[in-house]
Amino acid sequence: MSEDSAEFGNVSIALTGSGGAGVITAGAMLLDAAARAGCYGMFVRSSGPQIRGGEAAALIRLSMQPVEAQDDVFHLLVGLDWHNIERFAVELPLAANSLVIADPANGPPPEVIIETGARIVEVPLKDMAKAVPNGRPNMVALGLIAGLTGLPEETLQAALAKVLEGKGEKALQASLAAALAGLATSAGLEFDRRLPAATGHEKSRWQISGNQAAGLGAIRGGVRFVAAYPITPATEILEWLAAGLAKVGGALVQAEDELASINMIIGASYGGTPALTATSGPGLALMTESIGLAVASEVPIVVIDVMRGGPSTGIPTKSEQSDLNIALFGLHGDAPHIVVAPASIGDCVFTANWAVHLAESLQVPALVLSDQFLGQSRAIIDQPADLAFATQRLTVETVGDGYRRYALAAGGVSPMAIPGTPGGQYTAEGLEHTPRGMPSSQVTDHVAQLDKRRDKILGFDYGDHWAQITEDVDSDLAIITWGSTAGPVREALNRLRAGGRTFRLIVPRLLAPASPQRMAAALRGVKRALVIEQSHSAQFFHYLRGYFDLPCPADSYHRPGPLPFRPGELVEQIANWSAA
Amino acid sequence: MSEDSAEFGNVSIALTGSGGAGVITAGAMLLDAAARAGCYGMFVRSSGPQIRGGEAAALIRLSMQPVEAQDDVFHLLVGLDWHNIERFAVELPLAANSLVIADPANGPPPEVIIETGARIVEVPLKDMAKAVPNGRPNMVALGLIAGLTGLPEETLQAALAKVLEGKGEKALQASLAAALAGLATSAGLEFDRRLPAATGHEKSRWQISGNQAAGLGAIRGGVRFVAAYPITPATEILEWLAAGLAKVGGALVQAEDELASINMIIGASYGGTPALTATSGPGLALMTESIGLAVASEVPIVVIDVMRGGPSTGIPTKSEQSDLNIALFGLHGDAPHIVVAPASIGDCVFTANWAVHLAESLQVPALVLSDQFLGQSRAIIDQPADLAFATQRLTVETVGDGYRRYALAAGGVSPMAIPGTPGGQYTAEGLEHTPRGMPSSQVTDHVAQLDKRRDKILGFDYGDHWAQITEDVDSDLAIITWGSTAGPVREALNRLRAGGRTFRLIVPRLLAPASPQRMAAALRGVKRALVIEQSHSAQFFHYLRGYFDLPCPADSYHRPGPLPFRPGELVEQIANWSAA
Amino acid sequence: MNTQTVSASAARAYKSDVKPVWCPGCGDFTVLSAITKAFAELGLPPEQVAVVSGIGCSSRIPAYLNTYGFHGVHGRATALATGLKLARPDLTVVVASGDGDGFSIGGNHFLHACRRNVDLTYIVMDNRVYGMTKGQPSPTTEPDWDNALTPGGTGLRAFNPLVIALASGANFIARGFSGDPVGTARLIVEAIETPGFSFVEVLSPCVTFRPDQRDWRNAVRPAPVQPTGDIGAAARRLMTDDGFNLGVLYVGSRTPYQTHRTAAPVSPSEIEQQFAV
Amino acid sequence: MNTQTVSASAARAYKSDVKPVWCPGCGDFTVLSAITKAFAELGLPPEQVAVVSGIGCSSRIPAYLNTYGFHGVHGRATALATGLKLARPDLTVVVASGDGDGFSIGGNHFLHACRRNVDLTYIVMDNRVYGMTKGQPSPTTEPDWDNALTPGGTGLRAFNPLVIALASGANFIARGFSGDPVGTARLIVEAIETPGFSFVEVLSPCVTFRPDQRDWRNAVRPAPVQPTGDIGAAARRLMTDDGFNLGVLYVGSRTPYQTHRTAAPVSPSEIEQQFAV
Amino acid sequence: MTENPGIASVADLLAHAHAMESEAHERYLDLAEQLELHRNVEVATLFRKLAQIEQLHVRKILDRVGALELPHLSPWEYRWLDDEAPEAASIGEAHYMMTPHHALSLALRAEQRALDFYSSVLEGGGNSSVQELARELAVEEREHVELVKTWLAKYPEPGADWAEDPDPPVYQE
Ligand SMILES: Cc1ncc(C[n+]2csc(CCOP(=O)(O)OP(=O)(O)O)c2C)c(N)n1
Ligand SMILES: Cc1ncc(C[n+]2csc(CCOP(=O)(O)OP(=O)(O)O)c2C)c(N)n1
Ligand code: SF4
Ligand code: SF4
Ligand SMILES: [Mg+2]
Ligand SMILES: [Mg+2]
Repeated sequence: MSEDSAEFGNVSIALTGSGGAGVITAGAMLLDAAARAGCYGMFVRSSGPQIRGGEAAALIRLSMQPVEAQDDVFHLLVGLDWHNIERFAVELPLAANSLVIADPANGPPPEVIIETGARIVEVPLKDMAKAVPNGRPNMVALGLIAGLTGLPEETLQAALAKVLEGKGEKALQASLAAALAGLATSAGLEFDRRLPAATGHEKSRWQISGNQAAGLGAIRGGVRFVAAYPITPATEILEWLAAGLAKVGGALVQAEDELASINMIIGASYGGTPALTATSGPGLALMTESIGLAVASEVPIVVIDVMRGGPSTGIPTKSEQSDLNIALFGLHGDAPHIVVAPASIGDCVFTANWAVHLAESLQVPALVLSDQFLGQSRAIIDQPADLAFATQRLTVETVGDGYRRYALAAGGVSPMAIPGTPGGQYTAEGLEHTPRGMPSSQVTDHVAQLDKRRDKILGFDYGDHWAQITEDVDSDLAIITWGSTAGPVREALNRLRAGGRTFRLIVPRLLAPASPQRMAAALRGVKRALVIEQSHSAQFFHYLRGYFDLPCPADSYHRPGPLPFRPGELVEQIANWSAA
Repeated sequence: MSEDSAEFGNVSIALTGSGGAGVITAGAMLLDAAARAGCYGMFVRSSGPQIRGGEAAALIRLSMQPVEAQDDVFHLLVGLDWHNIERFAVELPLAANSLVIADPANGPPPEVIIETGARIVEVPLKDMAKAVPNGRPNMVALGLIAGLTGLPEETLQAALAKVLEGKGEKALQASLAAALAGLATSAGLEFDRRLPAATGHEKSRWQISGNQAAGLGAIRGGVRFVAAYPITPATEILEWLAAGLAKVGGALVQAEDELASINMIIGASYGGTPALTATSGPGLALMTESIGLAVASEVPIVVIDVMRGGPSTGIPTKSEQSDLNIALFGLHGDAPHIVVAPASIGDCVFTANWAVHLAESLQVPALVLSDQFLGQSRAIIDQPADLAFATQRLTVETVGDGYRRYALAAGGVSPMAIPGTPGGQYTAEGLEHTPRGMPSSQVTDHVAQLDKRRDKILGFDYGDHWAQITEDVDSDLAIITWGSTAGPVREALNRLRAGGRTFRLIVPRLLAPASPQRMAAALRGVKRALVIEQSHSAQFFHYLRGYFDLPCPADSYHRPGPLPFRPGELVEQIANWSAA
Repeated sequence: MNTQTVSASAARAYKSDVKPVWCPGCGDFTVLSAITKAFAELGLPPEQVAVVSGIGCSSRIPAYLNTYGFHGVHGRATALATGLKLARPDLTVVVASGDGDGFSIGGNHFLHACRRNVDLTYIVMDNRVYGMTKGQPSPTTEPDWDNALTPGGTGLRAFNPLVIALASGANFIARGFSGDPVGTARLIVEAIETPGFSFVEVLSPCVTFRPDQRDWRNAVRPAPVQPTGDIGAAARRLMTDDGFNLGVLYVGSRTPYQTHRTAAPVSPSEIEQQFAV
Repeated sequence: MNTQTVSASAARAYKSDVKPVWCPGCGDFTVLSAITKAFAELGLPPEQVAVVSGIGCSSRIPAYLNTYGFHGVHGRATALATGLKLARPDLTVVVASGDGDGFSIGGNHFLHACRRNVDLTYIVMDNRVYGMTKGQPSPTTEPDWDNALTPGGTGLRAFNPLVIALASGANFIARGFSGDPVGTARLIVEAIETPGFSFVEVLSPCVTFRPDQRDWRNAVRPAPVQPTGDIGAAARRLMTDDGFNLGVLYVGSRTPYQTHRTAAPVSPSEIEQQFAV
Repeated sequence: MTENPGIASVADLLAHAHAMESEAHERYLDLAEQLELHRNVEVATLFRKLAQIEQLHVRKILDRVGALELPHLSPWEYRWLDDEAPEAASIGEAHYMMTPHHALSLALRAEQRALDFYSSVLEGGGNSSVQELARELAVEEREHVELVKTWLAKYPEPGADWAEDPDPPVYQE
């Protein structure tokens, strides 16, 4: 049961092509034009295994409402060519009322397209491009899409001007001419998904990817040192931070491997500089020993894991929520730490910022679980508020004799002497230790320090940030989900509400420490709960069972990547579940 | 409430000293003599932080019954000196009826000893030793203890002869003379813990440490290649295997680090040789990325983690059960694998052997969770049976065209071509792959391979080996525990049974995959369960809650190391719990 | 059919039917064919050869060969191959890596593989960049190469893998160039034939992220002097080498490391006797 | 009070009140006092110094000093110190390790720390054994040293850390001996004073597991030639060095690596502008 | 990289010719496959065509070989003028966006090198039957050169921006 989403004023477009056809650039321009036109939107890229020139698809959804998921179907598919389209077929669901634009120069569309029953219309994109000096088919397609979806010509012009800035006036004119040719053609085509004209909006908007957003959140939080080793799909965080940090007076170092990067940031943070690294599953696995060092020595650090398909090298370019277990439980010994997860692209700003705040306040490693979908998708969002946490690492200014770095302070957070502080000299220690930091294997010291490290994170006031509790907060049916799955779930619930059914939605941002009381409160009055996640082994579901006192029976809907959740799939699952 | 265990015919002895006093050697001789005398026993060593010459304690328990735990109190404490005895005080519980032998040459015993109220008797150990040419106080003490505990003189002689073999006749005679002097003195001392004379026994007995036992189990299982990096408390497994493998035609390689050792064994096993590594928490943390590779590429390997106190470098010389989480959940992505745990020193032979069998049969990594207590304690046990598993890796002999290494075989285990097999050439792959092993990011391949890797380990018949279900199997109160905690729990239950209370005891050896059905069956009829473990955060308890359908309410008794569980502590906890 | 024809298609027989995902023009294509030529020349039965790699464009090579292969994790190929060769001395084991895989994350195993001197052939396709992850600098990258992760360049002196190989004990050290497929094939043949750990760096341009490397063609030259076995002389020479001298640069005579195997293994039950009371 | 006394107690002032757990006779005691002497000589305020280490007997040293310290995990000290120094260029950062910590598990960071040439001083107490874990061979152990883990010896050629340091770019390379505390103190002073990555190997006997090393006293000698700045000559010399030449063996003139810091940082809200629609 | 190929016998020359033509055939096939994978169908088709032509040459050479026993040569024992078999199109010059113009230029250079090789055998003098055969082969090769030239004429050089790919490369692994 996949309910249509036309009523929300939104349209999903796929543009496919290969070998330098330029679908990704055209997609970026389309998103930009839509932003200028006052729309919300999301842009997802998908490509084949080739580094360059392989087949690619630009998947764009535009809407008058904020967009956090891909839609059930694509309303419009424009094929610059059909090479290897089979690879994308499952990623490109089409309905009978979808419109497919095919270039007759490529011969008839492939069987996978035809069998969807979608309406196929031929437009000679290549020929039209040839008719324009230096014209390119992708620009013709862009104009055509803009026209069909109702984006004003001037927004298209502005988008082209921005992206082609620096390519020279000639290139811009050629592209523009091609796009206008496409736009003109669109007039003759029937398409019922035209977006309404925007009425203007109050909040200013941003166009941003989750990886950029996480980088920005880190900088807002005060991070000024980053060491990292490149890995897909986290590298863009690092590339963005390399430039961003340079501007705000920080620095990024490319390390020789993840073992080095995690230790470099521990060193920098020990020196008083808030520090971060970003990686993906394989890199996180290499870091866990030293994250444990940060736990034991109580050095604040932030580690962002942009999850990809696992296990092992897995599927580096696709999303999955399967690093939850390693993030929660991947450290040896009893090693309490923070795990948080952003619930949308925009929320990456907040969550990364908050993670820095928590790490610094609690002198503990904070792991941020983003994923490939959040990280590499680009969205038009309302400008995220800057919460300006009063991030303060508790430090000592002047120290008398006998400074005790690991003193058993109330609340567990003991003031930290930053090197340079006279009299504060101590040795940060990964062995179990006395309050002074001397190695100890005594039971009293072990228990005291274990308690200290646990209590400081259990006792902290995480406020309302611990979860987003939204939709129908009075419903006695609850959906619990996390991370990038929240987006499609939210949309599914909106549709169900339109059908008269209501659900309470709980999206914890704070995954560890487990907060069973907060969860119990959030579930008060709930009769049944459904846990939804993108993992083969239902990691989140089992975690909730193990560490939370769910006051109600809970069921699980989970499946692995690489396909994203679409609202229709979830509408069906949730409806079936609630009917059971 | 700590019930006395005198009725079991057993005695606990501590021998302390420092700076080369030789308490550890004397302890080893005592155990050996007791073994010859037909006793069971256990020998635990404890030392200060110095590498050599620091304070040390030999903790020995002898009994006419198999011994799996330290007793609640020491009945006999012999102090060669009292240096730094405070450090051991909590490890050396004494009761008012304990006997303390103090050498007046060391001055009065320290306050920590006196305040226990134990009976203190002065014996001039040093002077007695001086009276014997080349005599040493530790030998005098040994003779004294043998006498007090009732070990026949000839067993002492044999033990001395064995340990001092190669030191020359003169050294042996000197030691013997000193020991006999001690033995003679014992006659004049009152001590009510004399062991009864053994009546002879049918089963042959072994003297072995858990680390040796694990090494032997591995060799029995067919392991012929080991690569490892030294780490306490796993090093003795490796040192024993270095010599053992050489004899059975295998080899051990010392690697540059744990990243290398885990990959070396993956390489060796890919080549067809069953392979293993052993490490402790910090090393395991470094290995998780590559264990994930073994999961994805379906290469059987065995990894033994001899757990120590955590987090980080923690307490390397003390036991804790806090690596359960990382063993279960420390791999990124959804990476099903085997985790097993031996439930006693003797069971290390079986469990390591079984782990090899499971790894080889299922083409999967098998992790064995031993701990410092099991690993480094030495016990007298009944010779473990050799189960001679029909360990068979499913391989291909001849291959037609188009060999599919990761074929979706029924049951999930697909035959493996060992290099050298003509026509079987394939590439083992850590990326998600097709049945042929070609990289794939397609949803069908991902789901099929995730299912395959899960199903093969879920579908396997683990038989009764999955758990030891003992004691009062009809009781409606169950105790669930694992690993080295099983020993003290068993003894506690024996005492409680003597008091008329019965409990069902479930000690799973197979920790992963979770086997909720087997557990549910084992718990049939149980009204309440108590989960006991040595971890600060109750890892096992939460795991059971999360992954097992416990048909009854479960409570947790957990605490961290470094102190071992003693039966009395558990008797009290269990009695309180069952009364609640 | 005559010998000649056999030999030409013989090389091709070592290729699998999997199509490389590499960018057209990538140097790795030639390395692949040099490897197949070398195997053919040595007449190795494909099932007696295993090619082990890490992660990177270059590390994709095993799947393109018709031998046994292992596409492991990033940076650990030499360790995995060491285990394989020690357990299976009868196999010919070749390790293939990139400059990032081999010298950045894999640096420690490189050091110790050279030192351990197991009979392996280690081929590193050096393009002075991380191709697979889109163009970040590697240890061999020039200090001023501008890129997104280290804008303006790393500022770090490039790593000289041949010197490190020599210093840590490799027994055979050579440099090839993908533009010289025949020469490279020959180096690989010699590397495989030389007992112990043989290291072959192959300059292999990344046309996508380092299009400037198409000019390497003009920079390379055969090493002006003969291979040496004098370690001091080799050290001096390599330390001041500009990275473009091709050929065999050092051949030593260290005995390869092998684990000792007893001629008369006993059964496990025999060694258990030590525990009997 | 005369100057002499001042300086003696000045060195003592760098010691903490924690008593080392080392075995009496261990070379590390002397290294500890050489370090305090060097700090005193340089007049470094203790709070401006951080000593970072890994795991091992030698790595216990930070706690015995009255400076800031970090006792990290096994093998990662140079990486941790690199982050610290880059974030806090005002501090004097010294790294202390053993031969296992530094050259076995830490080998990759050693390579890359040399190459990165951050202004650190790296002191490795080399006893050719893993002391802390009870006597296993390290990379610098002689091939025939018998031990329980590799009975009969590893059979592997000993690793030459000085050559590796040179080959990978260290800017200052010296060897000291714990039996020569004054000479070692002097090397440490020079190492700290020389900008960039300075590597000081100190032969430091393990009296417990390598009692034979008490003989090192008779084996060491001052290096017969002056320190050189010629990398080719240094390579040749070090490659054939027997491991017992003491003194400064190489001093280069590479500029240390520092992360560039902009003179005029902007606020985060300014860089956010790039996202505005 | 010898100046003088020093081909001494017919068998020797045929061995070279055969190796050259088979390498050329395989190289064009490789290039065709690469460009297919990168969805450059036009150029891929062209390379396939060239491969077919070279395959015909291989057959022709084999016909000439007949029962003759050819010497076994290691790859580095061939006396090419350059790094590798002359007729094999340089694989390093391929580009995923290359146009037929580039492909044919590449082919032209390869064919020209083949022609140069035979010419150098001719110039190198020696055995008359070798000379005879070299002449024949050179004639054929010249035909190819001309053929490729006529094809090339149909594809003018594209603009300087032919390799411009508006899309960024893809992150992998
Ligand atoms: C543990 C880990 N860290 C990072 C990565 C990401 N990664 C994949 S390949 C690569 C670099 C490859 O560079 P190189 O070895 O030079 O190969 P090339 O692609 O240039 O041939 C990196 C950093 C990874 N797969 N695993
Ligand atoms: C990840 C990890 N692996 C192994 C160990 C065990 N370990 C501790 S110290 C050490 C070797 C120390 O040798 P070295 O650095 O030479 O120091 P020394 O004790 O000789 O001074 C080892 C292997 C560990 N602590 N962590
Ligand atoms: S990105 Fe570079 S290294 Fe990778 S395949 Fe393309 S050209 Fe080769
Ligand atoms: S074991 Fe060796 S290195 Fe460690 S403290 Fe003792 S003498 Fe020193
Ligand atoms: Mg590279
Ligand atoms: Mg050492």
